[in-house]
Amino acid sequence: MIGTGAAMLSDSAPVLQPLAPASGVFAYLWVLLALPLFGAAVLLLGGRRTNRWGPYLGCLTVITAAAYAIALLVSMMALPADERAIGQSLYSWVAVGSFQAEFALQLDQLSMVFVLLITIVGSLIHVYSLGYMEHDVDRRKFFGYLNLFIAAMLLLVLADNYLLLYVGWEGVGLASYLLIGFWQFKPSAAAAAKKAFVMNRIGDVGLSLAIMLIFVTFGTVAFDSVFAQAGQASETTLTWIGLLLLLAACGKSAQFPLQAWLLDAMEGPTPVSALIHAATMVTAGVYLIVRSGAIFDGTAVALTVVAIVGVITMFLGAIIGSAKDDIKKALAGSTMSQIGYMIIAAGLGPIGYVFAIFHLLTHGVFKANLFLGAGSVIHGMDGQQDMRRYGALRTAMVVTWLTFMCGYLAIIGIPPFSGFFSKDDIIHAAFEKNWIIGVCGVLAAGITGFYMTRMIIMTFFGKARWEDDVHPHESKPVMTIPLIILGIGSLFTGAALVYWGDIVGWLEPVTGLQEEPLAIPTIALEGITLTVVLIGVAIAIAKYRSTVPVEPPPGNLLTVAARNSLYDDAINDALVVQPTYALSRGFVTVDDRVIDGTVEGSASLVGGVSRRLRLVQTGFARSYALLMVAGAILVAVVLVVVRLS
Amino acid sequence: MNIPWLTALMVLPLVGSIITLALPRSRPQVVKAWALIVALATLGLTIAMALEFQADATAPFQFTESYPWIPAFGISYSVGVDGIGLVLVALATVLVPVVILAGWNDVDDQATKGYFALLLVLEALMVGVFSATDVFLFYVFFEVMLVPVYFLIGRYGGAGRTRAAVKFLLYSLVGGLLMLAALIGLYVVSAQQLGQGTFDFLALVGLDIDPNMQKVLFLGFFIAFAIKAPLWPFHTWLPDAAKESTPATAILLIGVLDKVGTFGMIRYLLPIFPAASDFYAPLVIALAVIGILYGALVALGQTDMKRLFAYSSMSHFGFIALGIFVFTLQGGSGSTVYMLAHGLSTAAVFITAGYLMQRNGGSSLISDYGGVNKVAPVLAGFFLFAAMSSLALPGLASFVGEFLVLVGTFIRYWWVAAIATIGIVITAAYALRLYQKVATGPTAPSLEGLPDLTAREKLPLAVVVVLTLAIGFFPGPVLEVVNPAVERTLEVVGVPAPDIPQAAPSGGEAP
Amino acid sequence: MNEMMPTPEIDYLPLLPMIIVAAAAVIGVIVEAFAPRRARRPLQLVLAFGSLIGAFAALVWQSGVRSTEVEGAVVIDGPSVILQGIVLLLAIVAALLISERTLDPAGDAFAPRASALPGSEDERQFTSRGYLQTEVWPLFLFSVLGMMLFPAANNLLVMFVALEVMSLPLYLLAGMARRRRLLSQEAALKYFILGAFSSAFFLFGSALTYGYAGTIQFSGIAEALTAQPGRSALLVGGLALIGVGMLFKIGAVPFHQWVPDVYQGSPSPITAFMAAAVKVAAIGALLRVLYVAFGGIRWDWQFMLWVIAGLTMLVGSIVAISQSDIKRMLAYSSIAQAGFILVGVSAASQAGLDASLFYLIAYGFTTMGTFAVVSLVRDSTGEATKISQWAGLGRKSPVLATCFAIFMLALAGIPLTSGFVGKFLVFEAALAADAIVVVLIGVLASIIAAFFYVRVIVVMFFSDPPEDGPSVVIPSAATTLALAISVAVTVILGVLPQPVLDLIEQAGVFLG
Amino acid sequence: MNPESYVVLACVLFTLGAIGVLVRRNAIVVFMSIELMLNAANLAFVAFARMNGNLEGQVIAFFVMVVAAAEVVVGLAIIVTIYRSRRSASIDEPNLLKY
Repeated sequence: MIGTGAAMLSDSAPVLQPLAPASGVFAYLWVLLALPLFGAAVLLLGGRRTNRWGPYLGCLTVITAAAYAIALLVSMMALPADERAIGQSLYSWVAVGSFQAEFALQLDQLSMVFVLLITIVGSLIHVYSLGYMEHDVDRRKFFGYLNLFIAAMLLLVLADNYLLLYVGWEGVGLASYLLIGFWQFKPSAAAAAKKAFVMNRIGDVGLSLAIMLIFVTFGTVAFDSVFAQAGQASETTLTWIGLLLLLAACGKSAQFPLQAWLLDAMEGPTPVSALIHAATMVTAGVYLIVRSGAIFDGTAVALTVVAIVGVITMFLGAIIGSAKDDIKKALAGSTMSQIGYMIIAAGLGPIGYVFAIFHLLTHGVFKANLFLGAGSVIHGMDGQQDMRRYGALRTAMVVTWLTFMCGYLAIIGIPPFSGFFSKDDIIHAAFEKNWIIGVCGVLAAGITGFYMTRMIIMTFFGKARWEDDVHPHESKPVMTIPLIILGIGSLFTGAALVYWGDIVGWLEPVTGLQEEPLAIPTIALEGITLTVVLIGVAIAIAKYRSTVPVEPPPGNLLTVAARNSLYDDAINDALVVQPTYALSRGFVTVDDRVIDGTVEGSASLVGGVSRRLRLVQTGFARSYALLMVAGAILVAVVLVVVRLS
Repeated sequence: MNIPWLTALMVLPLVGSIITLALPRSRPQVVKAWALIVALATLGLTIAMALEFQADATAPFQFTESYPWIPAFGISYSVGVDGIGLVLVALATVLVPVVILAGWNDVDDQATKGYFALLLVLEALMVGVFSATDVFLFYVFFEVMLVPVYFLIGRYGGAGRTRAAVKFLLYSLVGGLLMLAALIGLYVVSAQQLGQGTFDFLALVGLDIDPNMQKVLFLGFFIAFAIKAPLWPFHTWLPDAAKESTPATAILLIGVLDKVGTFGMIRYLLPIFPAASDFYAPLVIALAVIGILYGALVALGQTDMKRLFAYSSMSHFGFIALGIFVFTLQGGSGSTVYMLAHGLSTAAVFITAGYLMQRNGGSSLISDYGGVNKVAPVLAGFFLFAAMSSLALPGLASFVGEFLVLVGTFIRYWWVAAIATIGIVITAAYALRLYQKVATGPTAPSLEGLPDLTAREKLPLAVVVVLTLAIGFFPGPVLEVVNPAVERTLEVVGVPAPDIPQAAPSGGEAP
Repeated sequence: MNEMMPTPEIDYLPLLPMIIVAAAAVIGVIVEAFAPRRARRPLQLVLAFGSLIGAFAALVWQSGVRSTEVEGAVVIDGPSVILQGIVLLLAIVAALLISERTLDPAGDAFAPRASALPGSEDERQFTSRGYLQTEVWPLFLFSVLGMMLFPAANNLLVMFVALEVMSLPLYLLAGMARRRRLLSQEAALKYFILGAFSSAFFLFGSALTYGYAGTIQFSGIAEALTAQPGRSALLVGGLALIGVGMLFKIGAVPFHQWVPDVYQGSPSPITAFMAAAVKVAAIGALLRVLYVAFGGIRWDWQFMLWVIAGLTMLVGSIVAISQSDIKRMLAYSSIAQAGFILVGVSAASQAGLDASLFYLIAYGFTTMGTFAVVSLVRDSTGEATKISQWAGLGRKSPVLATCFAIFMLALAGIPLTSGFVGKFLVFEAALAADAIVVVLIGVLASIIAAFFYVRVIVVMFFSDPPEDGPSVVIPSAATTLALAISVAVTVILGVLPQPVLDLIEQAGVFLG
Repeated sequence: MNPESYVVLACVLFTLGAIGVLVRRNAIVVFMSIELMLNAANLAFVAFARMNGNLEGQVIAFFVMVVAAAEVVVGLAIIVTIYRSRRSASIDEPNLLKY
């Protein structure tokens, strides 16, 4: 597909829609940010006195935001398609010479869907957390952090320039850091939090360099004017920008090679994993790429790399997901894999952008569903996360089971569940662009079928392998109701977005879309994909129908590798961490011995000279006289020398 | 402007400290209260002055005063501030009350008087050094400041204080005397060119100095400044000084005094020695970048909090110097904002570290801490904020500075910016490593039942936090003040900035 | 060669200051001879202070005069007036220190009978009877006379005589310390032997110069330089040997070795007087010889002075670092300071002259102050001169310690002290004469010097006082006044040097 | 006889005196060597006076003798006290002040 870039450029450059001034209901766009921010401020600064009602305030702010978001959606749909992009400039933020970054919000169709995802799923997870975190002493803080996250995430998707996006970008990073390490007294949690932040920082290097390059190239960092000029820039420049943005995306979205932090991030409370590490934050990378579509359109190379990264991660995640016994880690693996799909879609160019977002939305729903289900299970199993200790839970927790099944069917893509529509579109688009990617997509779908089925069987079917004093029970309504809603969501989102919401048409003004005659009939492709998935399911059933050993069996080389997350930690350690610390130790020594040593050394040298020199002062008057004579001669000699020269 | 603002800003704390000495030694609380009042009064005066400042004025300096001092050598007592000076004066006058409040119990009652008196003297001198417009006067403040700091470290510091104090003083004197030589050289040159020699800043800027002479004199000044704002490899005094001095001293030393170095670079080196600045820029940039990475890496390997902060400061000073010597508006303004931000973040880290140490037998060894978050969440929270502000989290003051510096650098040497940007990863690594070891995990036995912050302790931190956030989200006022000054400086240097395409009229303007 | 020598015309008024001092000295001798013991001290005090103050008054009164007197043997010009003024002021301060008698329980700083055997029975006798050695005063006054004449001499003979009149009394005074007699006598012996040795050099140098120029008048020598370039062997030899004689008195390396021993051994008031006043007189004389007599060949001696100055600054500073005795450390410090002054002299320009004069004022008073403080820190055996004994002085008597700290900072050349302005001036003069290397050496030396100046502050302020540490004696009004004057001058010259600079500028040039 | 040779002689005497100061231990002898140097100077002055054909040199000689005498008084006084307290006139003996 390399080389087709130029061609794509011609017919697929997204129609740039002018930003309409924020009026009417949009005039209060900033409130969307202010609400959760206010919640966070009150909860975090308020201290203990807010302990009692704090959590409810936390939910309230987000729910209100969600309501407002829906209001926005409604009034946006009322507008004609090319006037749906709203801009609201609050004030000039960083202005130095030609570098001008406004604190300005932009709400267009793309941001809109994200706002909805964030606020609605966010609300559900907040409510769910009321139950899940009921007995935690620091409940208030938890909701404070969640609100902080929502605010930052909204800023990320509402920013109208890259610098402001960067603020949201690191803001969600901070929130994620705080929430992964929420149980800080657990060293593993603290370590995981740090790991997540630092690895994200590597991505941030990409983002900040990208911003600088964008500024130097276009003289601005505001989306609209950057995209307006994207055409003028040379392909090399655009490629560089694209690759830097991809680096950023890899960090945030746990894509290869920066994927290692996501599995550790499961140290955080399950609602966090659901909201941040499944539904919203980790998909920010996809948002970044799609948002910068205008830039990627100009660089086939970058797009190819994006697609390749997606493919690699898709398989990595799937393989890891297939071997993990910890239910959350298995789900995390699947998240990586699913985001891999989205990145692939984004890597396909305009044809894929829409499907990337589409899959992002459905995935946001059903993965949240799955995680909350897992959370409900863990809750019922007194914190046990090892699936080998589960089994036969379908009787014990019916609601959880049923909703979980919705999520399951959605993710493996059984029609009419939502995953079917979105994933299928991606695979389809892939075949349009490059059949290899398409095949990969199909295979990964098969693996998805495998590991999800494995999870279902190990958790809900077969014999009970519970530890003795565990008495699984269904969770409270406060937790199950969100589950039910999300379950229904998993069922309908896809269909709704396609048939009723016309997601494609909705996003087209932002992403642009290139209609091409389909080479292969859709129905055939869907058939193939389904069969592959079912094969995966079958294998899983075959493998796990019989009893599941409580102790993991030795397993083959691949399994062992997968259990160790394909040794990503070991590799990072060997390639980056250890060398860095070695360098650090080396420099510390250099600093003490060489640099400071030189300083101290010169001082002691003078001291030594001094101690020698004072011995000349023998105390004998005659030696003094001798020196005087010598001095006299010296003086005379110097005088003569000067006189002769 | 007939009100002698700046002189007042110097006289007030000076008189205050003299009165402090007159107060009874037996009543330390009175002494502290008095010192705080003086500092607050000074701060109020500064605010009043700042409000009078016209950002768009055409005159290079405002609030100027000038009286002949040693006419025989064209030396005069001339003060005045431009945007850069104003920002730094403000920083100084803000931090002094903060550290007085934070260092309320730093020293035992016997020493209280001398300690706070010295702090006030230092404040006066800091105002002076940033507002002098006569180079000789600047030098005088530059050197005299050493004395109170020397006593603050050597008398009130930790176990190795004497050694650290002497090291600090000698290091600084090395720079100071080289600078003196260069200063005199400059005077001789001015005498040759103008007939009557002068030390007046603007007159010296007007000189047309032979490039080779510039290169020589430049070094004299530069080494002095490079030692003050420790650039690699002139930095080894800083870790010792930081480790041994009390938090208040450390904050004023690293947060404000060391800024004299970078301030001197942008105020004196660039305009007076444009050719030499251009000539040495690659060298300085190299040192700066080395400093950024080296400092961060060494910080990563530290076992002592305060030493860690010292090295991280060194890394940040690298950024500041970098921004100054790329000769771009973004770089210069960024550096100035960064000076301000770094002052605040230094205050945050050292205040929190000081509180921790007070609660743990004065140990600054990282290994003596752990799980603070569980016993003192508020303290830990501030500590985390300090870490975030030193790793330049977007939305905080340091981010504005750091990013502008990087942009300014990228405009001229994209690859230098690329290398420097690696620093932000290492910074995150050491900052969070520190927080992880100190605040998280199981609580260290010695810290069980550790009391959390009192209101008196929270207040100064709150001030710092608010300012950090305010500048992070609303840097506008600061930038408006700073930009013209930087522009003026760059005009003198005359190195054309690489041209950036003008932003296309963004499609979003409302019809 | 005619049989009738014309009687010289002498205008005595401009010489009045010297005449007053000389008369007072002579009367002092008579007083020693005839006045009853009880009456001697008061009389001597009256004589000394009266004459010194009177001389200073006369000097101010006559300060306008610019002339050469006594057939051109003595010259009264701006620099000489300034120098005489400095000498007189320093002498007054020194006299205050000498007159101090409350510090030592046994009496003043001088041995009751210098001739008595140390530790012998009769010494104890004299001590117990509370004898005081009032011969000190006339000797002191004679020395002052010499110092006034030294920089005013206008030919080599008068200069030689002045040199001796200045030195001989000091040889004796050096040996009169009440405590540590043996050290004191040793100091006297070394000072005398080496001093005489050096003046022999000076004299022979004068002879050679006379041989070269055919005259000993400085003006004549200057003319000879322009008139007849040849016979340079005599000239070089003469200049070199005269230089040796001068540099010895200044204490420049390598003619410095007497300084530490003598300063340490002598009674502190005398040390203060020597360290401050002798340097003023000697530098003054050196300036006159070089600028007036040998100004024609400044390119020859300038380089020589650069070498000497560099050596002096470095050796003085370096060796001082490893000293453990405060007086000895101050001695080395004074050597280093002499080096800095020589940097000014070597500029061979008006700026150099002015700088040297200012530096002399600054240095002189600061040095006085330091030794005044030294004389106050005592234990049972007399002055406690081990630096280690000074630990924690800042806690025990903050005022005194602060004074000393100020002196140290001044000597280290920290701004707002006289020392800084002095350094600034000499460096400025040197750089104007393109002596960059020397200035850099000076910078290096200052850094090294800073180390030991600062170390004293460390000991005084940053370390805790030992149990059996020395006590600070509460001084009488005399020493207090001396100390106050020194501090005042040190600070004022640092903060507001302009008036003094004006004074020096008005003084203007040497009268050829 | 040629006055120049007197000058040479004076130089020789001066050198001898200087060497004497350096090599002899007894304070008195050292002191006498110094006197020798002074008189060498005198001789030189007189010789030069003759060569230059003016009286100054001879006048100086008289002055120098007086000064030398005064020096003797002071010098001997000091040496005698030292001798009394140490029972020796060696100038290497008093060696307490050093380094």
